[in-house]
Amino acid sequence: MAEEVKKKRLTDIGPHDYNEYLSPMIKNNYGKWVYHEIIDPGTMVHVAESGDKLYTVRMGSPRLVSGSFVRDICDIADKYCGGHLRFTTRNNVEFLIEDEKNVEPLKKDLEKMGYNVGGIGNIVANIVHTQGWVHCHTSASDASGVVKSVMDELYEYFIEDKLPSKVRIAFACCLNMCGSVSSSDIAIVGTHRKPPRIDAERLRNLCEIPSTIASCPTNSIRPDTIDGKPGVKVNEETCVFCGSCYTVCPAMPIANAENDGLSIWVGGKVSNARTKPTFSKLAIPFIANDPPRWPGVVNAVKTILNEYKKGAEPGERVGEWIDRIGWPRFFKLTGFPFTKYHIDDFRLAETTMNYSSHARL
Amino acid sequence: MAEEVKKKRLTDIGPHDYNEYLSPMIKNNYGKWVYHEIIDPGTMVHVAESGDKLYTVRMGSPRLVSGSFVRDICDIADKYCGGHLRFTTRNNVEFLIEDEKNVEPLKKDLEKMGYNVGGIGNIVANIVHTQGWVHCHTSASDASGVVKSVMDELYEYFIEDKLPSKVRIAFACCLNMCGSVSSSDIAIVGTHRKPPRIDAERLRNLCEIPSTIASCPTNSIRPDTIDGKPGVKVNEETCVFCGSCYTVCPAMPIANAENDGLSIWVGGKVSNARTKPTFSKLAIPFIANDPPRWPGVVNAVKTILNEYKKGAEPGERVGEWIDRIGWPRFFKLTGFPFTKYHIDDFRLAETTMNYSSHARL
Amino acid sequence: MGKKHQTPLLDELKKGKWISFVREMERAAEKSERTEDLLGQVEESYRDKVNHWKHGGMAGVRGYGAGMVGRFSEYPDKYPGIKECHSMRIIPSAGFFYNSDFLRKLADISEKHAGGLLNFHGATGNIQILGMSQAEAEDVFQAVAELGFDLGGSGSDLRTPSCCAGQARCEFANYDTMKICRHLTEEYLDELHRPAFNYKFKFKFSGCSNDCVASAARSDLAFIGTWKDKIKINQDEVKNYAKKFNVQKYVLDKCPTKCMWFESENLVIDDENCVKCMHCINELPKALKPGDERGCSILIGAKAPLVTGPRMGMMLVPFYDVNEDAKNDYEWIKSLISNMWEFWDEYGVSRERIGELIGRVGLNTFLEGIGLEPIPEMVEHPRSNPFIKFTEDEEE
Amino acid sequence: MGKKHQTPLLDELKKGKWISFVREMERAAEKSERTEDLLGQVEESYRDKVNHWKHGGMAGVRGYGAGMVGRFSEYPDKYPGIKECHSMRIIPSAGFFYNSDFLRKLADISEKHAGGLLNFHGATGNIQILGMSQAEAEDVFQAVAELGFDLGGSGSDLRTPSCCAGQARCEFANYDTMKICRHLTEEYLDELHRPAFNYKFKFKFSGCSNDCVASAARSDLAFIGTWKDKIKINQDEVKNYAKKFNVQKYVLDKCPTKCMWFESENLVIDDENCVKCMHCINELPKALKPGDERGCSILIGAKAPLVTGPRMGMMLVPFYDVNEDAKNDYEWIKSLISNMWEFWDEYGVSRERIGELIGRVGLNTFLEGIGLEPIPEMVEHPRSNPFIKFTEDEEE
Ligand code: SRM
Ligand code: SRM
Ligand code: SRM
Ligand code: SRM
Ligand code: SF4
Ligand code: SF4
Ligand code: SF4
Ligand code: SF4
Ligand code: SF4
Ligand code: SF4
Ligand code: SF4
Ligand code: SF4
Repeated sequence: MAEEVKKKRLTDIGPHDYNEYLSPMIKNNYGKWVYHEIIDPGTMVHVAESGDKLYTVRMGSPRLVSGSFVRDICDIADKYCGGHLRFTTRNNVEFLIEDEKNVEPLKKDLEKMGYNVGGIGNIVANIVHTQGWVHCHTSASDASGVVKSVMDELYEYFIEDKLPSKVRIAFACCLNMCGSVSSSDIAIVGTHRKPPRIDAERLRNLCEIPSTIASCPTNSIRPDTIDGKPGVKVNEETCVFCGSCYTVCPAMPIANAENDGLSIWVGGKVSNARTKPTFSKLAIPFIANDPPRWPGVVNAVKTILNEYKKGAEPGERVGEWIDRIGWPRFFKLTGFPFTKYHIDDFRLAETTMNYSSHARL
Repeated sequence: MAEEVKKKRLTDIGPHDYNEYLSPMIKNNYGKWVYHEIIDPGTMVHVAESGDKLYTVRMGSPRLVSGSFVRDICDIADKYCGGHLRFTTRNNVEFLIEDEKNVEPLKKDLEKMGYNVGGIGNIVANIVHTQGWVHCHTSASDASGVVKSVMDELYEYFIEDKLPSKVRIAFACCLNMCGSVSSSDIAIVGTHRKPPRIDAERLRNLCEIPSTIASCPTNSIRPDTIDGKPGVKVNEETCVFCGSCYTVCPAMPIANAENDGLSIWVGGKVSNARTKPTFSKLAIPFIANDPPRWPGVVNAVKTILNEYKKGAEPGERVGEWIDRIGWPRFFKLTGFPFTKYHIDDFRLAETTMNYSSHARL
Repeated sequence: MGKKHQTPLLDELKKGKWISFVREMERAAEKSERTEDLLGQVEESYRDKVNHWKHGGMAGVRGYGAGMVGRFSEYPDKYPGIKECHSMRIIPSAGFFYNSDFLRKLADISEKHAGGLLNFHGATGNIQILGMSQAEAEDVFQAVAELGFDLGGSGSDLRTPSCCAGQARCEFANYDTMKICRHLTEEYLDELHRPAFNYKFKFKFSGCSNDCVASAARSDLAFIGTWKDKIKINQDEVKNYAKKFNVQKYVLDKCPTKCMWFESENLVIDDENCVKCMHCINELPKALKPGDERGCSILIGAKAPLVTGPRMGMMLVPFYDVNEDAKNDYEWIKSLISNMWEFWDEYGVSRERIGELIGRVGLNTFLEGIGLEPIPEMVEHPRSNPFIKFTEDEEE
Repeated sequence: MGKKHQTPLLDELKKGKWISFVREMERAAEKSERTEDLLGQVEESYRDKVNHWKHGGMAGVRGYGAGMVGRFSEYPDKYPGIKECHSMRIIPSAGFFYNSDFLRKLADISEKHAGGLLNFHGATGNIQILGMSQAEAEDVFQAVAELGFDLGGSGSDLRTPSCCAGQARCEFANYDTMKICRHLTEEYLDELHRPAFNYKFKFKFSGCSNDCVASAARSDLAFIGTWKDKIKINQDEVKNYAKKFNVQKYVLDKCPTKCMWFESENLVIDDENCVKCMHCINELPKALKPGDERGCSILIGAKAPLVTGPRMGMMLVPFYDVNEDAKNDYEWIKSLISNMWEFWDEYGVSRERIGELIGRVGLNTFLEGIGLEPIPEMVEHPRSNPFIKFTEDEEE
């Protein structure tokens, strides 16, 4: 068989063995760490039963990086860490240092090269985000540019520990919400405001009508006959501009330069520490796209962060702070208007009402 | 007109003026009470700005009372209260006494007559209940008899203050739940377990088919043709035996001597004190009717009360106690089995799951 | 009358310390054959474990569409006295305050024309007289009316409103529950007597958030007293309580918003964060009092489980200046109620309570319909799903 | 390459202190015309406020149904370099541990065959190489494979599992997250490479309930470390902390079940009531440690909002003895997973995540389907509506 000559073609080799990348100290103390200490927002140390100490220096990353970036961090890792490094679940780079005296020189080198050291402790963590205009066809906004603009503004909070607790901000460029966006302290989400347009001809060729209909959360898509041929129509009265149909059917584009933008959500968390994981709630339904520096979003996030910093008690996540002061006060403090859009009207809406006489008056 | 001769017939005279029934002391201090003190589980005093003191003695009532009962309490009211008395929202009788020295004699008289004095403070309150076999066509169980059996068992808790907080028990003989049954510390609810039977002929005469269909919470009723005439059929796979159809359509009886009984619910409350009002949750899905003394229900309620008394902190309502110790422990302590019936499967079921890693292990 | 039926099972329910309804039935049966028959039928239910009433049936008073519940025995031959066994609902005196004169006369009427059995009160709050035939209805009604009492609600009408004792006997009352209860009953007498709604509609009035009439759980419109300004603190009394029990643990730690603390020996309350839950006031009644700017919250939509599941009242109006409105004959609330009823009439379907309607059409639609603005107090929290229905009118 | 496109808007994003993705793109563009074209198109998006990609399109590696995302420019003539601009997903090293040797080689590959742009990492956890044409796919793949790396998931398959650093660098880890992550990736390689599910399925592994890989929010199956026995207390260290900050206020008062208190100077924990939330351990890492009987909880069904709203993982297995099961090659969990997938395959519809399926058919049906018993830990609270579906098999 013709296939046989290609036998050497590699395929299905599976996940790489991570053991290859663990430094000797990590291997020796695997599962035997006893405590850690945060030394400064860029540095922490983990101490093992054996007494071994592993220092970690964390460095910010835009996640979308060049080969040159990769070589930069490799150089640092070689110089100070025997080549060992890792990435965090929020896309930061972590240098794993076995020799304490390498810590400060490493940090100096990074700073010299223009990299950001920080992100440990009660900081604004690196913003997890998505592709945006750089790579995704369904994006209602750019991702990296918004993130960069917000992080520039919040930079001090990445490199210094001066917040009541960690603040996780996440960005998604459409309602598909790639990432743990819907349960972040602050979430920024790309948002459309117009129904999809229907390209009847492409629809016939590219889309499966039943799955297109099923994709709609509000049952707004119905079968239709267009020029005597099968198609779909959208009930604009009930469409919530989610773009789900576009994900399934390329012939229903929804992007709209004048009407797309971003919404802001607050108070979610994933950890089980103290309170159960919870979703972020709507703070601002819509801010128009305003590239290149997205001042609207930047100010909104800054406003929330300032009030949080002023009002929260030590250890309170954003959502815990709002729970304590109440949503009416959150809206009063931030100055964000409370509108009909804030009142849930989706599937489980009725479970979100205030079933009590409890009210701050 | 013929109507004119009947002019004197009284009609639409409206609610009676309550002022007629207020004692002089109440009139004088209306809206000017400053505090109250509970003297014992049968007696409290309200003190007014003026210094006036109004003593209240509370007496248990079965609610379903005879004319003779009414005359008994009137005699007492005349003897000690200038004829003034009231009923509470939980059907107790309250004697309103202006002269402190009448308090003890009044209580003695009541006790001599075999009436129960108590129900104030951290007690088991009078059980609010419904008609049962005495008067209602839809009842799955009797009301008064169950209540009497439970109150006999819990009698000490009506006359003595020895619980962590008030315990409100409520009874309803079917899922219509006349009363604030679905949000009681302990609720006892009449429950069917078989689908309705359809009497095709009566159905045609007595029932409106669309409203019968609409009455079903699980969409289990469909139009049907019976002997060529319009009727309905019930999908027994999805029917949840709620009896709603029977309420609307007499031709769909659901009572079933072998399969009817009672379910027990716990942890609801109505007051806004501390926590928001909340519904009672399922403790025991089914206990067969066992007249005349309903030992199954009596024991179940007693078991809950005992564990509550043992485990709750002062001031904790039943639901607050369970929230603190967790449902798994509630089931362990009471010995009630946790079954598939306890897992919600109705409309908003998905909001009742444990969306966290929080668990007592 | 003498005992006609053997009731060995019911006799078991005469034992024990709690007052026995069987004894009450027997006392009534002594004077009423129909109640003797009722005992017989209930005994039979006790034996068969099933009720023996026919489903429903008509009963009523001329000119009224409500106020009586028809009830017919399944075995009219065996229990002729309860062939018809209707009950009549009578609007109570607000707060359930009475005098012995009225009650005695009512007892007489119940024995003369019905089974001599009464409910003080029905779960909605009516006085109920049980065991009446249609033929007697008019007589009973006229007799009751002569005492100055009218029929209560039943069917798809405004049900008899009810209230807690309020200012008559409670220091916690933030407004006059009895006054508004009576006033609105009077105002909507026609809606109460002549069912013309999609389904039943209930008002209940509690003077504070302890909600002693359980309005939040069982009335379409619940009026729950509250206040706007600061809780009044008597620091000396606070200190007295602190000597008697652990105020920190049992009061402060249980405040839902943790808005109270001690500064040295003095209690401090961040009233802006107080949700008026009443807990601290309940526990320290001599030390704490609601403020002076009093009124009530209005919650909407509570009801029993059928058909879509039980509902608790949800916040509609956080602060209604009921004391002020009382001066204008409650004009503001009446106009709000009529807006609601119009909306319910227009958009509700048969047997749909207003809470279910709001659940179905969404709170925003309802608010627009009745002319209230959305405010954050109405929700536990803003939406967490991203499916926002942007509308043209809102765009710049 | 030299600058082909003017990018005044993007240039604004080179300002400021946070590391700039535009600088990264430019650094890549210096070596790659296609990335230069990408810069041009993104600049155009910045001008037009809309993205300029065509919808989807095919891209892939022979024998694989997953691992590449096809992407085509809307303006192939204007930006020929990104006529095709696919990305390739590569299974990361568990815990994202690497060495410089591998990373350098990968950087080389990305520059040689693609746009020289990478994601460390994609939101699911893959390494992504951006900007590749279909023609180059096989070469890139072979080059990557030679480094010992394989393609990751995409489409309706098992997505690339991911995990927190766990025992490699964290004292809180209750089990070996990296080991099971790698093991199950290996085990289900076929499910990962050849999409045959109704929709995507994700595993994530966190060593404790801090959940540093956010598994509870974004994986169909979340494995979250926990323990069964008592928290280990070092009372001396507790006292040290107590000197440094208000342990009562910031630790004890925030325990969700208030199951900790001081007895004289000693910390007491009612472990039976501890829900393993990690808060106290987080705050007092030198004083407190999880117990010895360690394992993990399994939560099911988390996902993003579309179509029925966002879902958080819900408790399915409160304690899975993962450490024990590791000795048997994770047999227990594999049989549970295959039961789930069978159920999903049989009852799920296209594009229905498993959480949505459970929401649709009910938890009980799902439990029966996969052979687990209902237990109270699965629910926040038992049902409050009375619509119980009694079944024959349960009656005596
Ligand atoms: C490195 C990383 C794990 C990894 O495998 O990559 C990590 C590492 C640590 N986490 Fe985390 N967490 C990491 C992502 C997360 C996430 C996931 C996320 O943000 O998407 C969460 C859940 C977020 C949420 O709740 O929304 C998370 C919630 C926590 C918590 C709980 C915080 C809380 O109070 O809610 C702790 C405990 C603490 O901070 O006291 C924690 C504690 C820690 C400790 C102290 C654990 C330890 O002893 O090593 C580590 C250093 C903390 C720090 O950065 O200040 N880690 N941690 C991740 C770093 C991300 C980053 O670059 O910023
Ligand atoms: C007389 C009555 C009002 C009436 O107009 O008839 C009444 C009267 C008082 N209630 Fe009540 N409550 C009355 C039914 C209720 C109800 C309704 C019910 O039970 O159906 C509730 C809501 C029940 C619930 O939450 O499920 C109720 C929840 C309260 C509370 C809140 C308790 C809590 O902590 O949740 C208080 C405050 C307290 O007890 O400290 C309270 C406090 C009081 C005070 C102390 C108010 C006062 O200063 O006068 C009164 C005496 C209390 C007592 O009985 O121990 N009252 N109270 C009702 C007596 C019913 C009975 O005969 O047992
Ligand atoms: C008499 C009374 C029970 C009692 O023993 O006190 C009662 C008795 C009946 N109720 Fe009720 N309800 C009574 C208060 C309630 C309450 C409590 C309340 O009003 O505070 C509720 C719960 C609150 C609510 O309205 O949701 C209540 C919820 C129902 C329901 C369910 C309504 C719903 O929307 O879910 C029905 C079914 C119906 O409307 O067809 C119902 C239906 C009935 C019927 C008419 C039976 C039927 O199938 O049509 C019962 C007549 C029994 C009889 O023979 O007298 N009854 N019913 C109460 C009225 C007395 C009075 O007027 O004072
Ligand atoms: C690349 C990545 C974003 C990123 O910048 O990192 C991504 C990109 C896309 N996601 Fe995603 N998702 C990515 C992680 C996620 C995550 C987070 C996670 O896995 O932890 C989620 C939320 C968790 C979840 O699965 O629910 C996520 C939820 C979605 C959804 C909504 C799925 C749902 O059930 O609601 C879609 C829509 C779909 O499946 O058709 C989607 C669809 C897409 C598509 C394929 C666009 C589409 O319309 O089909 C995007 C391709 C963009 C591109 O050009 O590369 N993506 N997507 C992430 C994958 C990289 C990797 O493999 O490492
Ligand atoms: S969030 Fe939406 S637009 Fe952004 S990468 Fe994911 S699917 Fe694409
Ligand atoms: S955008 Fe969303 S709501 Fe509108 S038609 Fe498409 S799928 Fe339905
Ligand atoms: S609860 Fe049911 S059976 Fe009992 S009185 Fe009400 S409607 Fe009748
Ligand atoms: S008993 Fe209830 S669930 Fe069954 S058919 Fe009748 S209305 Fe439907
Ligand atoms: S509701 Fe408030 S005002 Fe009314 S009786 Fe109860 S405690 Fe008093
Ligand atoms: S009324 Fe309730 S919320 Fe307000 S201070 Fe008192 S306990 Fe706190
Ligand atoms: S989830 Fe727990 S074990 Fe894993 S890194 Fe975070 S704190 Fe450590
Ligand atoms: S782990 Fe959480 S629940 Fe357990 S004792 Fe510590 S703080 Fe309390």
